[in-house]
Amino acid sequence: MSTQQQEPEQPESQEAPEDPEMRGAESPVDEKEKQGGDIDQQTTPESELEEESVLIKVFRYDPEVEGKQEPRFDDFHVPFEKGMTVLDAVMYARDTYDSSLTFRHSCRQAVCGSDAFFVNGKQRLGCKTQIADLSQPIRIEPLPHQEVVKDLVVDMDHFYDQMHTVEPYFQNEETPDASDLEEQRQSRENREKVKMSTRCIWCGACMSSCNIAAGDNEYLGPAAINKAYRFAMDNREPADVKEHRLRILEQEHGVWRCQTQFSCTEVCPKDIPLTEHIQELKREAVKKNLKFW
Amino acid sequence: MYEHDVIVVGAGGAGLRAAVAADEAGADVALVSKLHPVRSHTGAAEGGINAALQEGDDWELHAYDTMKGSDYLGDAPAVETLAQDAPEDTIRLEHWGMPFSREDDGRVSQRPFGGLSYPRTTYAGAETGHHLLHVMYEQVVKRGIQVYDEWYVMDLAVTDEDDPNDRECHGIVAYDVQTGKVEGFKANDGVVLATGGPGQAFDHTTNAVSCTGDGHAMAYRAGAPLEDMEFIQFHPTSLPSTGVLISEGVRGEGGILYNNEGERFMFEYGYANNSGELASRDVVARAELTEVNEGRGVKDEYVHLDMRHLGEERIIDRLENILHLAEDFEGVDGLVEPMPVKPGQHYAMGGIETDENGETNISGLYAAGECACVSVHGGNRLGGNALPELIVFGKRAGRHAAGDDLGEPEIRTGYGDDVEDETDTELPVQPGNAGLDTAGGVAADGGVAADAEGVLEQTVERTRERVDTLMDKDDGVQHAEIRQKLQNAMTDYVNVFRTEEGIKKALRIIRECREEYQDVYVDDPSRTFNTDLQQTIETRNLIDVAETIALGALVRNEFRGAHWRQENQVRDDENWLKHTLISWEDGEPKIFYRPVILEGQDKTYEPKVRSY
Amino acid sequence: MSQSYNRGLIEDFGRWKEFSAGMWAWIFHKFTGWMLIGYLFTHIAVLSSALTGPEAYTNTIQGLESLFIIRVLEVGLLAVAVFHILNGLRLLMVDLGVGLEAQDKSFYASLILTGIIAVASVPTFMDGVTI
Amino acid sequence: MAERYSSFAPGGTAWLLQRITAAFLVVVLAFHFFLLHFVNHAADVTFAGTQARMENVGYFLTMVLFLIAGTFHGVNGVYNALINQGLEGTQKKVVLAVLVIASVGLIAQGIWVAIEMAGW
Ligand SMILES: Cc1cc2nc3c(=O)[nH]c(=O)nc-3n(C[C@H](O)[C@H](O)[C@H](O)COP(=O)(O)OP(=O)(O)OC[C@H]3O[C@@H](n4cnc5c(N)ncnc54)[C@H](O)[C@@H]3O)c2cc1C
Ligand code: HEM
Ligand code: SF4
Ligand code: F3S
Ligand code: FES
Repeated sequence: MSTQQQEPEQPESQEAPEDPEMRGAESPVDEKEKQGGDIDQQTTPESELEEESVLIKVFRYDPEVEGKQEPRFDDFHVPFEKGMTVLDAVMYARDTYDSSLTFRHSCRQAVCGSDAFFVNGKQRLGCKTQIADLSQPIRIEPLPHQEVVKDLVVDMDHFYDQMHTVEPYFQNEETPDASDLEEQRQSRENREKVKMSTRCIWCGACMSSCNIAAGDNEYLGPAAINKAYRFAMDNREPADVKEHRLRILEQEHGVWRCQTQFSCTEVCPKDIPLTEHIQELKREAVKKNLKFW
Repeated sequence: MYEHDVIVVGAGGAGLRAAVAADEAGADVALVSKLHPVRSHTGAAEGGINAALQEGDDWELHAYDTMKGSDYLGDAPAVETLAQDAPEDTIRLEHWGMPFSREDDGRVSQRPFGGLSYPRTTYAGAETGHHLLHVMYEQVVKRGIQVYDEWYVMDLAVTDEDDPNDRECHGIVAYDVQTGKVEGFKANDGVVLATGGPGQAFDHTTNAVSCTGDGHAMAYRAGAPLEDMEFIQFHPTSLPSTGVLISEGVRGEGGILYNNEGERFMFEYGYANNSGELASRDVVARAELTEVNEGRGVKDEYVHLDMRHLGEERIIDRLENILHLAEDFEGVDGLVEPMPVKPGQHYAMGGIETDENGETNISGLYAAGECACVSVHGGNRLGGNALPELIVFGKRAGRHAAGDDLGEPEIRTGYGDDVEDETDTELPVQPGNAGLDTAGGVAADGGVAADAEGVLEQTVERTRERVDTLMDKDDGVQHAEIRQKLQNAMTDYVNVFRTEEGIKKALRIIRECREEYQDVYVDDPSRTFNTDLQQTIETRNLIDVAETIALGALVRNEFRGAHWRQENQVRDDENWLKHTLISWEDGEPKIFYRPVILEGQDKTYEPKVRSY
Repeated sequence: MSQSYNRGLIEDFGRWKEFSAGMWAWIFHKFTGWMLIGYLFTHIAVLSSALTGPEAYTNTIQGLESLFIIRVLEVGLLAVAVFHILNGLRLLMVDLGVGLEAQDKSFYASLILTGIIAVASVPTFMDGVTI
Repeated sequence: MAERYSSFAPGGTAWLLQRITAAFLVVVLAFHFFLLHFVNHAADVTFAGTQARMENVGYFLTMVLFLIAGTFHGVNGVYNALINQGLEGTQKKVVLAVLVIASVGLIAQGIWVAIEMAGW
């Protein structure tokens, strides 16, 4: 990473105001804005050509630390570089100003699915979101509708449970012996059909954006349904397994709960057409029950 | 305390495969991983899995290519095992539902890859690793294997006999990232380390932030030697701000590299007058760095990779994902401007020394995947050879740990009568702990107790103390500062270009980092999801691992595979057909060499000039 | 979903400004659906005056229809029904997997059409009533 | 684990019926609106006029079907909406019972009114 440490001094603006009364979710922000503004005025004239900085407002919460038990937003001024992502910005803030700033991240290239945040009101992957594309100040919060563990870290257990509910593994007892080096055949068209659905990185953005999933804890949610789609539509699995999969999906809190809000499809960083997949499974389920379709 | 037969540390491709194999062998298995399995860096692999599947292809050709690619530093038994087992294990992935790309007749597709004499790279679009990782995790879910995710493994419970070869591993100590509690995990049959690469030792890498060489460091301090650590593969085209990989495909299609003066330097400056941009990875990487060093780099940092002349249609048709990568991660539109690229650390050929069964010199301790060195990649890994390594040696390590008989290994491990001691290299500073209490008051190396019973408890005690010490300190240095310093040193001096002076400088800086680490403290007082604490511990591991890389690079005065030395720019088969091994002896690295095994099952691989 | 603390407006409908087309469509469809079922119950109740006798029925209907406020409400009802129908058709298309890429545009189209139809119907509905 | 949602008849019958009634309602509702607001002005409705329409068996049946379809569609929609908000257990059963009783009542009342209108 080239986010260097020896950037010009920025205000250490992550501290909460002294007065505990001021620690409401919003009030410190105003306070900071003033500070940040002042400093900016001082520095802009000389360093106009040098670089701009961006203001990020990061949600902070820690059940154990006194000043953070009441959620608040902290402001950080991060020097901007071309190509900088939201993840780069929070990493810079952590490494430079406040090492207790906590968030999940790993691959930095949109494959591990760790860093889905709620950025300026939308679920996005931190590493895949260019700062330049956002309006400032940039508000970074943990995913809504999930319990917050600390700062930007949310509890993913419920998401994983739903993923596991759809029996997310290939089921075909009839595969040839691997030592014969004989693979199952699959047509290109069929692979193409499931291709998009196999790209899910379990980031949870879709689930967080869905109002139905928020209200109904048992709803499988778009990601799990998409996972089921990935297998149900794969011709390598025998017909009876597909039927078994549809039986899981067609239960009360399965596919029928989806109200085609499309927000899952809109936020998915892997561009998976989730709503389309869910709708197709609804039709498949009905078809299975109306043998004549 | 938790108890299982086999404990697998790390849940990337290698760890998951080991867990499934151990489960199939009847063991009660647990996976302990600092990331949820699907977050592992195996998911980033794009290219594919090498396996001789087609008619006309043959495992022997695969073995030959691998050996040649390794610049004759691979051990034949390992290389041949890889080539022999890869086809079956690849097909097994298919049976588990892996969505491989297909031919018209419905069979899996294979494509050509650098250094292969036959198109044998099996792939699933441009996201083979993602699919491999997910398919393996699905098998773990299917079998109901216990996963402890977001548990950070800090230490191994190893007995403390003087000779590391007599030590035994009885479990691990990990802390639950969510709650901060430190617990022991007893392993009745074995511990398999599958913690991935050490890419974070460098400032610029294609590896994930989680690739911090924890397994390397833990095994090393417990007494298992690290092998061939100096062999680090650098990829010539990674994006400067994140290290995201821009595949070779761009140059394959005709992409051109320019310096800041708009010169096509691969030709202008004669780095590769025949193949230009398509010269091998290390040649291109060195050319790029020379340009930057001589002041012809853009912003003194990178060069330009231009594909605009290919035309929008062709780019969108063949290189669409590259457009997205450049746009998403660098904010650059490849259709209207050239893309910035620079060399980035990509893969570590070396690792924890193991035999073909994945076992180290410490009984009950196994390693597999990128953290291990069996060694199949020797001086240089061929593209598409890491993923088969994960599944082949992951499987073998898992089975062997669970008690399956895989036969006597031919590769020997640990310090023994077949090794040669390092004698003549002069070190600039004393490496290793050298009397420093590196872990903030607790040394954390070697074993703790001779009896198998108490060892886990004592290791837990020691680890708790170590965490408490780090947490209790109120001021000092923060790990991020040390880590950055270390990474910069490695990138400046132990990168593509290696000179004796540079490496010595790096060793001095590493020593400084150790000293500074004495004063390290964790600012975040919370026990809940304390990533500050986790990273502080990782930084200690990085220091140890970086030091072995630099030491290996210093002693190996030749040019082999990915390792280039200014002083001796030729492959020196006379003196260097041997592995570099570094082991930790009471806080001091000991360097020795073990001859490479070039005798295969029925033929001997004669070193030839590596030219393609 | 259970919360370790109250994030208040961060969640749910406090974010209405950030809702996207599909979500608005969902909310409007819900709202109009509930209005319609509510109306259906009312409607049957009003028509039940027929049980008392023909005059009661005629008087009730004509009495109500002579009220300006009822006429306004009727236009509102029409708008509600038209939106629910148009968006309902949109949803039926979505169920059939047709035109999913245009889901936001079809929602906007439903809104605009509803407006036009509601306005166009005003003369008919307001015919012969005085304030 | 998969079979944990037990009290529900799977198969999406309700879902399908919701769509079928919707499709039916589009047609009938349009007809209804047109007839009673544009062809005949609502203000001019008299019992006699209504009776004249209702006496036609086809119209009568259409209106009854319209009522049944509308009620099912509306009530099922409301029920779904409540379930989506996470209604569970006894609450859910009570709501279902109330809704079923209300719809049966509505339909019965409606048919009775229609018969009265037709003057049979
Ligand atoms: C961008 C990129 C592209 C690549 N492309 C290819 C390719 O096309 N073909 C190919 O063959 N190879 C490729 N490789 C190489 C290959 O992907 C890696 O070598 C391989 O995936 C490593 O797998 P692993 O299982 O050893 O480790 P990883 O997948 O990195 O997994 C490491 C695991 O260990 C866990 N872990 C680490 N430390 C701890 C700890 N202290 N406590 C608990 N758990 C821990 C992590 O949570 C993780 O689960 C590529 C690599 C990169 C970076
Ligand atoms: C005339 C054509 C109509 C069409 C095409 C139509 C279409 C639909 C559709 C497709 C849904 C399902 C939405 C979903 O589950 O995602 C729905 C829901 C609903 N409809 Fe209709 N409908 C029509 C008329 C009516 C009428 C006359 C009523 C009132 C009696 C009504 C009341 C409802 C209600 C209450 C809902 C549930 C709304 C919610 O989700 O909260 N609809 N409609
Ligand atoms: S479907 Fe898309 S948004 Fe949902 S978890 Fe998968 S990748 Fe993330
Ligand atoms: S947002 Fe929710 S309602 Fe359906 S279309 Fe997506 S799952
Ligand atoms: S860091 Fe892996 S998806 Fe963003």
